[in-house]
Amino acid sequence: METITKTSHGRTLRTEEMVINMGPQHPSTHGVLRLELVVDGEIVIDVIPHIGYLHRCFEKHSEQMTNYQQVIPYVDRMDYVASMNSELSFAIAAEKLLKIQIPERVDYIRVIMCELQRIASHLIAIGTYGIDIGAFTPFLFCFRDRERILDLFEMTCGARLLYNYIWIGGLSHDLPQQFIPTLKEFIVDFRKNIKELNDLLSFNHIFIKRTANIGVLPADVAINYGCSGPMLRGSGVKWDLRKDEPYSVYNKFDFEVCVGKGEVGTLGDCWDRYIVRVDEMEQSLRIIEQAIQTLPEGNVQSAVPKRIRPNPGEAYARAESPRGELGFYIMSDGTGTPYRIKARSPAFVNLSIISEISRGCMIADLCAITGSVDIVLGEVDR
Amino acid sequence: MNAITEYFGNITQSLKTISIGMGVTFKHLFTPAVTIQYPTVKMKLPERSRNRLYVNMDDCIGCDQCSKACPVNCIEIEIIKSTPEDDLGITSSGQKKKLHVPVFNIDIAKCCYCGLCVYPCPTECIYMTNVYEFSEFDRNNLIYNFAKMTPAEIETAQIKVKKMDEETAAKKVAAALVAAQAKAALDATTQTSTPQQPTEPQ
Amino acid sequence: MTFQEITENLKQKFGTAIVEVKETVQPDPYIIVDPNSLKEISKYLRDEEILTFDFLNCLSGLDLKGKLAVVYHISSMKHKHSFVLRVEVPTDAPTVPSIESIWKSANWHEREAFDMYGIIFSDHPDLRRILMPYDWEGHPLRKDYQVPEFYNGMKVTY
Amino acid sequence: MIDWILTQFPDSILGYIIICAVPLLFILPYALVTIYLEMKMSAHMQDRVAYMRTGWHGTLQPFADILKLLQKEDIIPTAADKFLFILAPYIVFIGTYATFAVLPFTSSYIGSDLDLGLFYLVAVSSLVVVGILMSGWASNNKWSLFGALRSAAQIVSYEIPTALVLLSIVMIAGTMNMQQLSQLQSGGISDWYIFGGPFPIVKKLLLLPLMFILFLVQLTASMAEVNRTPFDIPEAESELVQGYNTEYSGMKFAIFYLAEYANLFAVSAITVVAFFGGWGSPFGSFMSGGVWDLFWFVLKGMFFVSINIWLRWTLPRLRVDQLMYVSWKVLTPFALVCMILIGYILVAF
Repeated sequence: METITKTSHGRTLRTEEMVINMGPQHPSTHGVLRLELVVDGEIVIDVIPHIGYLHRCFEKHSEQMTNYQQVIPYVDRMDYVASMNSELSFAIAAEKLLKIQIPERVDYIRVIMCELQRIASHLIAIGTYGIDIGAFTPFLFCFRDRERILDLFEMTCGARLLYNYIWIGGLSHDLPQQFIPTLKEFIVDFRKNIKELNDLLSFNHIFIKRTANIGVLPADVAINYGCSGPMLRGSGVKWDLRKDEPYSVYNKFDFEVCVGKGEVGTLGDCWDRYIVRVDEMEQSLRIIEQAIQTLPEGNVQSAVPKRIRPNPGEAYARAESPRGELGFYIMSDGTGTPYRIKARSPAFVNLSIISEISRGCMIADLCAITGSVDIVLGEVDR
Repeated sequence: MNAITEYFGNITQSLKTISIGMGVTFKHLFTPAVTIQYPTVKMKLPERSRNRLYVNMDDCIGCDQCSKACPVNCIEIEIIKSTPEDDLGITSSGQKKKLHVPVFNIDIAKCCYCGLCVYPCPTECIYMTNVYEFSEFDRNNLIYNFAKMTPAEIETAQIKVKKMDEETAAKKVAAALVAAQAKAALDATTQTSTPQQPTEPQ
Repeated sequence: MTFQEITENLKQKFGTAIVEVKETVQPDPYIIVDPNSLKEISKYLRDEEILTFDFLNCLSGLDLKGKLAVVYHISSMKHKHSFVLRVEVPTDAPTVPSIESIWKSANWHEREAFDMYGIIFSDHPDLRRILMPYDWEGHPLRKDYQVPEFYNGMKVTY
Repeated sequence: MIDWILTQFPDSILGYIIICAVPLLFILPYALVTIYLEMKMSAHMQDRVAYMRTGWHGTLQPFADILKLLQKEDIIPTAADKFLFILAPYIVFIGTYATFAVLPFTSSYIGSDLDLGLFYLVAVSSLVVVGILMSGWASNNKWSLFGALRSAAQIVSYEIPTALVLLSIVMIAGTMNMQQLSQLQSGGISDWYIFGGPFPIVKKLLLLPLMFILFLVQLTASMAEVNRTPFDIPEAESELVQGYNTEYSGMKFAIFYLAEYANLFAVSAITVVAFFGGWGSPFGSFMSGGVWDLFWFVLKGMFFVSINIWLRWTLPRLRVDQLMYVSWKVLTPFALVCMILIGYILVAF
């Protein structure tokens, strides 16, 4: 596109839009996302996302497995900052297909783990968002706290990132003895740290000015584009699968669904999406506190099937991952090998809105918008 | 008027929040660090930590369960049948071993540390240790060979099996051929690379 | 609304466009609809007050050996019910109308189904490959797919 | 001191060359110390420990860094404009280095005792823009070009509040000579311009709030001039991936780095001379003269360098248009109003 502009002294000046590649190697695309930008100076006119640089053939791999259980390590690697939630979604889908009832203790431990994982994932989202905006220190504060959550996970299942902990019908290990005391300590410390984080970043005026009124996503557009999780709640839609379609034992806990209120700018801007994540961490702590108080006794492996061979059929199950609705569509043909597994990854769907909400913003705003969508490329590309 | 209050509000807000932020960072200037000086200081690993795989070959009965459970196919096992007069010993759990295991390779570069191979093992001879520092310059060095049989032993075992097969029935000729092929394959691998013999960690 | 109620509603409205009702499939029953009237049905599902399926959860391609299928998982935030649609097309002429204009989230999902199964979504605004490289040959999730030996002169090892 | 050097080498250019090299004696060790200081401060703010292995608490790490940069391959992109690409870092450094000519390190040493000292400072520090634009253009990289253009816009607009602040100081002091400016404030802490300057008490109290505002304006503008967070948009590692110095490596990058740190001290020194009494001791004649002067000057300078570092690791980054907003709609009007009020106070009292 070329436009001819007449300058004040009558000469014609030809201006041309510039096409510039942001990524696949760029610090604020959070991985290997490539955004093809059409820019007019600092103003972004169009954004064309190109994904697939981290495609690891999750669905193809799943069809080659001899056992449903073997899919779980692959599911871990989809959303590598929130593996527990991915495992839970897959386990729920497989259990729905197999029609197995799981012991209550398993459900409680799953909830504790997933909420811890949600905090860990939101910490990464918040920390890296700080970096996108240019504040480096909150990032390391967030990672400091996340390390303690990972320590808890390592204590429980032996791995820090890719757990293979939630199995179909059960868990790989019961909680170790020191788990609950360590967790209680963490909760006390973490409450203070959230306040500190708010002082340092959330309510910093520069941060607010950088994120308020940027990347405004109206609620109806968000729903039509299939956005979920903090993206949707940031736009003021009170929709959380944990509350609205309770899976596992979430209906037994008392917590609030955090929504954006447009406190510092328009409803549905980057700051709203950000603050929803900060508030959700507090709600997760509440759920964990209730869960450890009422944790029932039981055997965590009693319902694990010896051979996983579902009847022919298909199931779609969804759960609320830190990024939104993570669903698995599993189709079985009666053998031990899944016939088809499709992952509905929230980051993939949320990312598709990026060109819609970032037209007309500046390059620096684009970093803010990409950060507020909170994508994990492992999940986008699978 | 509104614009003016907003203008001065912005300025005071900025100065206020900046000083709050500076207070937070200043406080942290004097809080002790949370990082440790790896590798001189190491974190204590929890009991359940999953790191490098180890196989206790004395207990392995060559059942191939771990290899089947592996989602990334990083375990390679070959077996040779034993003759009735062979005494292969018993495992620590008292089970009688019936198969020679001439090849037990784990490609630790492919391993995804999921631990799925550990659970099905009937004799609990494959397990994850707490060794996590084993980087190598050559990827081939990451293929660990756990089998203890020497080439001579393998050959005698194969000859014995062959003999037994010839003696017993003609239908077992096919099985002997498989073993011969296995030997050829093994020769080929030993020529190209000499996988190291890992030791059990302390 | 339950699956039966929604199916009845659709049957009354569209009649023969509902090819088959797979009520016995467990745990998620679905209906197979005629590709030609998919768009109308989707529009009706979204706009009808008592249905209000405002959210397209998932759109998946399927290879049923001989025919290809597209599965639509839709749900309603208002009424909190969900439903499964499916269209089936022959493998040699896999054309399905795009529902991108009804649920925008279908855009990338349809691109993915095109990429993986080669299902052509007619009047899709931007039907390109999405996960595989733009110059990749073949559609990897088809059951008869052969992994190529070389890609742009590079050996494909795994 | 200058005269002494010149008498050692009569009628020779060598004397002048030696004089030119004197600030280097300060800049090089200063840069090493500041790199170390920045790393340690940032690390402790983030609950880390930073360098611990090279030497005691990693004190030798800056040397190792320099050694590494010296050894690194000097890459010049094929499509780059070679001549400009090589020239740019030196121009940036010259622009910064030239400011050191008029910094009064002690009461007896100043590189060039110009009567137009402050004017020269403002003029010569703009030379940096030329170098940065050059590097951005010559790199033949779109992101670098963005960085260069942002930088040019930023430095040019922040010159104005700086100039207005310095103009107010000149109005109060009646001189542009840096040495005389320091001399005027040498009577201890109460004579510093930040506390109203060496005036009768009424005038002092009237000037005090204005001087405080001017000081804040100067501090903000100086941060912007050295391209540091929250004003580091030309480098903006998360947006432009280091902006104009993306394509530089090895020694050329080191020179950019050195220039940045040298500039940091230069702008801090300007603040010190303008508001905090230059080399003057806070206790009047006590602990002053000779080496004490140098001590106080460097100490005050390093204090402002530390404040810069502290802010950098606390704050997020502004956006381009907000940066311009801060300069044109906040700093400039405030400086202008203060200047007018100061003029009125000076005339009326």
